[in-house]
Amino acid sequence: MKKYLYMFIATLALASTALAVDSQIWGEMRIQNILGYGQEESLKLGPLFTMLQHQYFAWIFLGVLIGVPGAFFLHYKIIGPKVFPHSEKKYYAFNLYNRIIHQIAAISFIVIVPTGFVIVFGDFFGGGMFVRFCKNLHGLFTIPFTIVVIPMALMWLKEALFNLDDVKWFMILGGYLSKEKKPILAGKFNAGQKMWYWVAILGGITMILSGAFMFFLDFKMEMLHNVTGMSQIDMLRAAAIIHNVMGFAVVALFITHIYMSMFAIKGAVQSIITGYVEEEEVKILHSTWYKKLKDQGKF
Amino acid sequence: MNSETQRALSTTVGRRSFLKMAAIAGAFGATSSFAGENVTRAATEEEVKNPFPGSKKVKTICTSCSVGCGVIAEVQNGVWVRQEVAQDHPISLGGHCCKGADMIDMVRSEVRLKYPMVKENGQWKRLSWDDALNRIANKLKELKSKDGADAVQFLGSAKMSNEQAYYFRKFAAFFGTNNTDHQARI
Amino acid sequence: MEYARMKFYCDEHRCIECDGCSVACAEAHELPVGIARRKVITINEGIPGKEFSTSIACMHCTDAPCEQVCPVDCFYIREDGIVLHDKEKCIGCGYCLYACPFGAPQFPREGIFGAKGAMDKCTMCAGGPLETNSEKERHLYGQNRIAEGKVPVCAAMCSTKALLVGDSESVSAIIRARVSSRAKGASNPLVWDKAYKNQ
Amino acid sequence: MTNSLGDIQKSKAIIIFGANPAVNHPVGFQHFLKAQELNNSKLIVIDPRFTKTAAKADLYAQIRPGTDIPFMYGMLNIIFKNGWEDKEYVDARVFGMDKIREEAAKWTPEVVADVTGVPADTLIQITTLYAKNRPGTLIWAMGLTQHTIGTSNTRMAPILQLALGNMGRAGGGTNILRGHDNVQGATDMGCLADSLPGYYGLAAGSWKYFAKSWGVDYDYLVKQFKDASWMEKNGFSLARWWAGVQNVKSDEKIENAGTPLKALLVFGNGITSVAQQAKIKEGLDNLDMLVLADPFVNEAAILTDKKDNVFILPAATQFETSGLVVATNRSAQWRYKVVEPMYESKPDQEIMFELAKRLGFYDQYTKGMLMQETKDGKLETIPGKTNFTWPEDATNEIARIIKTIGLTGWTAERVKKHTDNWHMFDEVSGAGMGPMKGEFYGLPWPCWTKTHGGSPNLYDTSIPVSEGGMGFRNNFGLEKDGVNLLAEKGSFPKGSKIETGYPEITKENIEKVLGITLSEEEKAACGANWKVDNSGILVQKCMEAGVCPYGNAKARAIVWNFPDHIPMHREPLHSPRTDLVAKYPAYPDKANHFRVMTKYISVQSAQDYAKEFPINMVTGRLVTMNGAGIENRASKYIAALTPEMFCHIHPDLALKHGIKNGTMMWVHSPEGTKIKVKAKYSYSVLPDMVFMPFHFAGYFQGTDRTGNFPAGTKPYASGESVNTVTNYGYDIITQIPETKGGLCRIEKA
Repeated sequence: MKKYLYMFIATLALASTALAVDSQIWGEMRIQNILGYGQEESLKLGPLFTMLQHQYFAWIFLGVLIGVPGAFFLHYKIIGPKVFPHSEKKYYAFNLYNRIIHQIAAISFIVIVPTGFVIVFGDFFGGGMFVRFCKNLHGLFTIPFTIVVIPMALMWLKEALFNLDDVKWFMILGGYLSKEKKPILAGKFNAGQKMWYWVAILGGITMILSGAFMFFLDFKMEMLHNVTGMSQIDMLRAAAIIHNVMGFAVVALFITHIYMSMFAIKGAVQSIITGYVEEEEVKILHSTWYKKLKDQGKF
Repeated sequence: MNSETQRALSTTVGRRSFLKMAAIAGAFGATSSFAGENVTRAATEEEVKNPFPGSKKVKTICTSCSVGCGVIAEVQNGVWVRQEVAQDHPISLGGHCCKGADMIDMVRSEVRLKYPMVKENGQWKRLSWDDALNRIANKLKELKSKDGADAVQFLGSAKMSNEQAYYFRKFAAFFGTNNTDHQARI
Repeated sequence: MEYARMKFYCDEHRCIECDGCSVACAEAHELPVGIARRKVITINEGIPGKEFSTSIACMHCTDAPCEQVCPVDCFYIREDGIVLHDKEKCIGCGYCLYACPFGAPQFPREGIFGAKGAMDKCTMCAGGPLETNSEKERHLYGQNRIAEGKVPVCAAMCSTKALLVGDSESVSAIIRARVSSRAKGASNPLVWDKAYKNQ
Repeated sequence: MTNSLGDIQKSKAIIIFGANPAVNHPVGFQHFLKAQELNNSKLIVIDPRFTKTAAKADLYAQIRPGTDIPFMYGMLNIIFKNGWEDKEYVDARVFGMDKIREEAAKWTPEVVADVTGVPADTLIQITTLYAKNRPGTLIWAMGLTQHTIGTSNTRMAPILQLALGNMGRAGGGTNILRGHDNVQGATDMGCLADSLPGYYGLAAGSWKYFAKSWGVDYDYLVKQFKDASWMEKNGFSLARWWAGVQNVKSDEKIENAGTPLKALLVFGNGITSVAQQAKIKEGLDNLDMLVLADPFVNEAAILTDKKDNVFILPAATQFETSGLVVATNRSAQWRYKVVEPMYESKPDQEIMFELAKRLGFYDQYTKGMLMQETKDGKLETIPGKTNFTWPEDATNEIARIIKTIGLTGWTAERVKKHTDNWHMFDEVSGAGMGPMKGEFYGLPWPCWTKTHGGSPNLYDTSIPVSEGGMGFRNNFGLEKDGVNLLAEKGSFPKGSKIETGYPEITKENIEKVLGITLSEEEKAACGANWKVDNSGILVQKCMEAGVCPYGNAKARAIVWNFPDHIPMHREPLHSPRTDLVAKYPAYPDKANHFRVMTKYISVQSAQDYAKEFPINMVTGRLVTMNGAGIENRASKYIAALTPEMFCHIHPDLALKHGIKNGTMMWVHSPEGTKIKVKAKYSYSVLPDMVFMPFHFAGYFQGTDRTGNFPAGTKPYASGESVNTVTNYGYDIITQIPETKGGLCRIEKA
């Protein structure tokens, strides 16, 4: 973690020392960039980005923003939430460390995602001060997430590895499409949560990196340039495309995550606040884990 | 080659296209609304007006090199506010290299020497002009009487005007030495 | 009313990298040091037959990609083709730079951790959306020489008249005349196809 | 410059030796480019470095520094062999070309290739192209002059032009690109150690003429000097004044009126950009008093360790005063004052006047501005005039006195009129239009009378004297060794009454030469010769007869009063070709050369420099700066373009020494000095050469001295001065330093 922090600080330092006019974008590579723009042999990232950003990104985001909650709204209305009785028996599943890490990430996301939407629909908000402020928040709140993303990845890695249960889970979509309360095969995390874990961790890191590229714009990345063979401006274009595309997935699953914890399973959110999970909830939704805990005599 | 082409070649963005452009800009000024799509915007209603009211234009010559490019300085209330284009100067035709284009910045530079100074005991000290000139003149007088005028060396400048250069040479002559020179030697 | 299209063109046969244009620009608009709306670039320096220099800034493209990608729609295109933007709207996201074929948009560093400020680029000396020749317009966008009926300062001060600006017809005529007299055969002006689709 | 920048557009071929107008005169270079476009003119560049100018050239030769004479003899060899010379022209207008022919015969393309490093084929190609495209103009700058043989170089180039008949033609001539904005004018004004204004020299007669013109007694001036003999001796030059300072360690004998130098007054002169910085520093350190007047802090003030009596005076920039400036083509422009002097700064003349008042010679010093010529050839104080107007009265004083180069027509009023109406002149010919018809822009000298329109092209006989025509000057007698020095029959400025050569016009010979009779009044009024004739009658009569006052003579290819009668190749003092030194040795050491013994052969033969210092070092200008660079380094936008000192080095050479692009390197000179600079890879230099710009100062031999700047005056960019490591060596006539041919050793820092 320390190492990562150092890297982050080093990146910051590097970025602030790099003079804009010296960078490849405005300097030596400029002519090549111009001549290569849209050429058959090039990656055509410039026109690609222009086309995507001009015609698709905002619409897709709008689709995600309306579509995903809309689907859940229907789900809520038709199937309804799962309600588990509050029993005496609780299991202490998330220790303080887990919870702090999670909460930091949660707060970051709660700021990053809406501000991201403000940027995407900047024209709707009329640009200027407000959008610029959101853009800065968007960047600022990446910092806490950046700090916790690795610890978070490590602390839940074991539980987040996929196994056979997940195949079955996916076949019935976690049982969320039925009102029945019958035990569903799943470990501490079900396949849906695992999916979110991987999107949040890998996707999150991708978002951090591509975001940092765009934020710092002109830092010198000789090594990356040597590996990818891409010019700096093309790396930036790629970063912008990745940031947006990955954004669809992260946003969609983020909304799902919120829906699940807040609405679909009543009271589920309590577990990450207090650290205790309800026996009934575990029994039904994480039956494999329940069996294991039972064997260990935890309940 | 006919004379028409000759002229087109020799003047590049010549007076004709210059005027044409002025005409275009004028047309904008006169048109109040620009029915455009959402990307265009109605131009602000305004006339071709001077952004520096009451300014005057001074013709002068660049001090960077011997080409002798024309400089037009726009001066408002005694402040050089803008460097204009000496489009019709017969040598430079409005052209400037980076030095010439930056003459105004040289004059207005913040790191100019602002008042006379003397180094005493290794420290810089501010002086009045009177003090500075008196001290220099006294030393010169002393040297001239004790060691002769040839104990002093004068180095003038190729950046001086003719009159200054001439009077610099004359100064050395009246002081009594030929120890005077300037950059033509390098 | 038929409007002319304003275009830039840098004749690389004449450009000698004197940096007159970029300094004239910086000086005229009193740009912060480190922002170069116009920049001169030499490639293959020192290699006989291959060295050439050219001056680059915003080319004021016909279908300006920057305008297409801006998330806050801060760009607008004048009837004469000059592409301008509203700095008070701009959020400094950098998208215009990714879309630009010419690397024209630049971002001053300001705020925490060097966050990018509002984008800055060549205005073809036409100012911005604020009141023409107002103090604020000059502060944000620099001089509005077009409103005064003057040529953009970079081209006007180009030492060898390599950099041309004006309505497309006049510029084309000059280039054609130069190219034909150089007896090197007509060639498409460098980068014009990108900026103007040869219109 | 014999012609003008615009005139270059008329050239069919342009050959450039040791000049880089694309960088040093960018705006002037547009005329070169237009010549290529309009006139299909061929641009040929000969330079040790592939410069920006070379990038636009049709032909380019990468020459070894200091071997221009062999190259030009090589060209002449080919020209003579093929009979391409302009025989008629040479016979009528040139003296001594046969001696040149003899020498040229020795320089076959193969010999030239060996000495210059330019392949024989390239030489032949260049010569053919240049000889076949006439008129051709020959351009040079510091690349030719800054050598021990600089004077020979600058004689060789006109000889080449004379052989081809290119001198005195529109589109031809030798066009020397001057450096600073008024270096031509300041030189004309005699701001020199070896002449009074107007190239009158230092002879007693000249002093007497000036004493009279200034309105003082000759004896008064003599009294200011140690004695009359010291009036006629060259002073210390800018290049070597430091040798004369007290306590400076040197084995070179000084002859300075029995005293060492104790005080130095510098007005606007970047002495941190002169060769031998280490010695200059020693000189500065040992002065009793150092006075530096400059708009910015002259970096001599921070270079020196002197602790007391260093005065820095804020001089106004040239935009805060007004006056006449002379462009490279000898034309005058009026530099109007833009703003009042900023801060407490004062224009140079005010500082001089204030000092003159305190030294007690103000009245005598400024009296010239109150005087005028009378019709009867006398001088008088203008009745009722007690105050002068600066600078107009000074301009008119100059116009009144300087006749040698024909400044008579340069009155303040006329020059201002030209600048005010600059739009009324043609770009190419400089000819006036409309109200300015009949005059050339800036009245390029010689501008013989108050109505003469100036002479755009020197030595052009195809136009009348009244329109700027003239032959070559008669300055060295009528004959030499039985050969006529005057132009031959048939060679004369168009419309001349005399259709042959004639001597310069004197009171004595005017009646005979022009075939006229002067009235008694005229005779009484006019001076001894046209140069000192206050009445102007001699020049007037010449104009009427279409005759040039300075005569109509032959150009000299042989200069019998110089050490080398014809230009001879001599290796640089620090030559990389030790094997050639014996064959082309330097001059013998010269005693009392501008008051100091100056070494040549003793330095050259002291050791085999090339062994330890194998790398050629050339210096030059950057487009962003001029001179010592302080005024540009103090401008923020310019400083941002070239923020630090660097060294152009070929990657092959750099990597041999383990120097990476952008890392620091040391450059050592044979004198034991060194500088630390940033390596910048460049293919513009050969792998046996480095190039460094000379505009930086503020660092000295690796130490940062910018802490010495008074608060708030430090420029935005500082760096090592390359002149800390440029080698010893001075021209035999002018004492210009040999900075364009030297050696160095490099290492990784």
